[in-house]
Amino acid sequence: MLGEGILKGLAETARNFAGSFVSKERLTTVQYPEERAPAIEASRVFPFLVYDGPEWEAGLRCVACQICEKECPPKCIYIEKSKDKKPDYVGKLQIYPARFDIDVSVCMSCQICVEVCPFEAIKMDTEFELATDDRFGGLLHDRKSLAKSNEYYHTIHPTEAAEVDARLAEEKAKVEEKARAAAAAAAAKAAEAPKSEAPKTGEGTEAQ
Amino acid sequence: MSPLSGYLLVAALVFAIGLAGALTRRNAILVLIGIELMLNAANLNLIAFWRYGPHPEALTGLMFAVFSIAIAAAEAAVGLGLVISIYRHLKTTDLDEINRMKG
Amino acid sequence: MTSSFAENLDQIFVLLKHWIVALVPVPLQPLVGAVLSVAAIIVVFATLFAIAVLMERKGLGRMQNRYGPNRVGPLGILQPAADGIKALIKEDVVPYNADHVVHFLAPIVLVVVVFMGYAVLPIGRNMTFVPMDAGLLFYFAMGASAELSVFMAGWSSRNKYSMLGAMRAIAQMISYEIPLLMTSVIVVMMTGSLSLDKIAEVQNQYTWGLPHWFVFTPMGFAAFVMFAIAATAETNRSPFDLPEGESEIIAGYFTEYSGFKFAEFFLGEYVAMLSISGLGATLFLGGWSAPLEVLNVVPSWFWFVVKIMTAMCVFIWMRGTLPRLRQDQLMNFAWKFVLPMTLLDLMVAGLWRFMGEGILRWVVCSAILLAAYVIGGRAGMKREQFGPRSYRYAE
Amino acid sequence: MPSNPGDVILFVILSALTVAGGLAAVLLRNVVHCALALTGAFIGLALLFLRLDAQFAGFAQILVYVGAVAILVVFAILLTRSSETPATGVFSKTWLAGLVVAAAVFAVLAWAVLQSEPALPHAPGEPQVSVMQIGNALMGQYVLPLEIVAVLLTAAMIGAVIVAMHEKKETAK
Repeated sequence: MLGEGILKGLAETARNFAGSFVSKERLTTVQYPEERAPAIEASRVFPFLVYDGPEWEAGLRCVACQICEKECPPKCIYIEKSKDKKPDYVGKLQIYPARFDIDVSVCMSCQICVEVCPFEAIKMDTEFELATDDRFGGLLHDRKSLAKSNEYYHTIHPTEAAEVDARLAEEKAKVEEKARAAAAAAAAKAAEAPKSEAPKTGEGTEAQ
Repeated sequence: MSPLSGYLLVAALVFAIGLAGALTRRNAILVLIGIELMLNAANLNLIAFWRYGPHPEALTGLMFAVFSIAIAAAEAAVGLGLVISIYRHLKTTDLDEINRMKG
Repeated sequence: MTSSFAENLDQIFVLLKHWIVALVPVPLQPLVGAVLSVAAIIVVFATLFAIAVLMERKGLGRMQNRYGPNRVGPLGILQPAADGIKALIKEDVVPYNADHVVHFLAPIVLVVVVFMGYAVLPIGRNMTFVPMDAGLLFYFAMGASAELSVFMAGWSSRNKYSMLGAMRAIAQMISYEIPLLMTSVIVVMMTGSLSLDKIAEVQNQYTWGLPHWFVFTPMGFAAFVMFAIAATAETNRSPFDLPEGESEIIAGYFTEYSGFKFAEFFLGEYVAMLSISGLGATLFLGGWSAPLEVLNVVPSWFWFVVKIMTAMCVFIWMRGTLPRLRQDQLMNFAWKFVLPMTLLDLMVAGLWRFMGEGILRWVVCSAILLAAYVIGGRAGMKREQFGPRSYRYAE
Repeated sequence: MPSNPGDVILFVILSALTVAGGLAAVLLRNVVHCALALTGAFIGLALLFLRLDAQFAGFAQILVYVGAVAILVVFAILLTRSSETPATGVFSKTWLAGLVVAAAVFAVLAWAVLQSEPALPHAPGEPQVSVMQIGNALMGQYVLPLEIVAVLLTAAMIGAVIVAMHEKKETAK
């Protein structure tokens, strides 16, 4: 009969209406500022710069290669290279970013900067409360506010961070192995022929 | 001046405005609007005469006006239907251009 | 003592008005009386509007297993105030190409016309603002004028979505106005009066403590159902909210309205819902009369408000339940089901009148209506086949 | 005038509304504005009916004209795309002749009204006409006209639908 479906539907909504007062499980809403939904590991919002060790400025992995700046689709990254160099995680001297700014209002959270970074220096954060009442200054994040420790990275994306660390350690080990081999070779060469050119081996390692 | 002549003068004025509209505008719909105004002026006359006439209890003028309102609605429906039909044939509602009997 | 107290409570607003009016000099008395009544109507129904909006938001939330607004004030009860302040301080944006005068007038016309409908509604015993002999006709005249404001809004915005929304709204309102009028005619046939006071008064009788409401007669019940459907369509409420179908035409005829003008449309829509609920309550649910004779000690205006708020709850409940109709379904339903049913109901009302007292007329009238409903419903549920779409006027 | 000044002022306001609405309806360039002005004139006339104690006719006027005829007119305007103001003049080629005829008609009517002034009844009757009486009259004395109007309205409705209906053959051509 006409109208049966309507009555069924009305009964269903009435059951939901009454049920929402009775059983708390029905209400899926998380009352946001007081409660928070559990963190989701795969979520990504806005990039940050990873640093190793206790000192953020010294430990930045970024070498200001500017690949991310070039690849960024909305061009929200601005990098200025430093004039001097500092040692990176393997101890090699590298330039570092004197300025590294990302504009939140332009960033579209595409993660391309993370994909292209050869140094595992930029990663995605899960922090989403980026709103500010300062429209121009507050939305432009500089080096200092972007820098976050590797430990923090481990807390938000544990699996990914472990992989990254393993990769870095492997690379470091390889570099050290090579350096050691080179050093050993150099030592052997030096023992063989004391007039051998030591700077060349240095150049060889640097080229890798 | 009695109130009745006031109403009659207003009705005459509205009638003349409607007539002027019907005779001077190019758009067929505006001609219909003019005709509606004329009908309404006539209704006002009927009701004014009923109200100030010798036998208001007879209801004749009022009834005439009520029937006239009903007929005006029918007239508007048919008239506008015709205008739409003409528009579909000739792609215009300009009466100066609608000058052929042949569709 | 008790009865006199109840009577005084029943007439408290009437007495209050008389008392205030008596304070001013005689020549000003009619004016002051009118202003008082108008102010009371506007304040009371604007408050009910706020309550209805809050109820709708919280109720819909609960139906969808959400909390609904619960931040502003305790349990979110100050949400309407926050909404109102927000609407007032928002920038009023008018499209550059819009017809400014008509664009400005449309919401005002709507609100004025909608509030004028309350002039003839009996809100309580002796509590009609203008007890008019042709009250029902006045109400429908005002309801018909609302269509014009919808057109004004849609046309003056110079926006195809507004225009389409306005055309949809007008087509729908005209189609459903006929059943709305016809169902009221059934009540008019039963009472023999167009005056809403008279209609409410007639229903204020009791047999064995039960009221003589028209909804408790076969054709009255059928008419009430048809009235409810037509009223839902007339106020553009879900499931008949095609004129503001967000998925296709943004917000329909008030797409280009913002700030206070948008609030006016919102107010107009809800006040029209309250007013048509009031009309339905007056026509079929006994207006201000109590549902049981013993409950007559409770003031009449309280019952009226209870009835219209219950009707609002049903509106909200339906909105939470039913999906939106398609345009052709809407029109087919109006012209092929509701209108024939209403016409049949009209005939049954005549039959009822001439069948005299007794159980027989109950059986016969109910059987006719039920049979028509079942057959009509079957016929209407047949699935239709659609050919390729043709554009009649856009060639 | 025998009636009190308040009535006169009200009458003047309502007449001014009606006449202004009518004038705007025939003079404005935009056709939709004309239709809306026409609505103003209809409302003015309905209020004049109410002043004349014709409650039923006044409300029927609003219901039929504002609720139905005005909407029909705007629908027709939109369906015929008349809402764009034409580049050429909005008045017909023979506008002067039309204006003269209309002015002449008004002059004759006004002259007739003013001439017959002394013959017009000065003391208005006080008709206490209820809707009940109108209903009884419609169902009694005027039942034949009522039925004829019903037939006429049905015929008009069917006629309007047929006239405006799409002709299948036309498109096939």
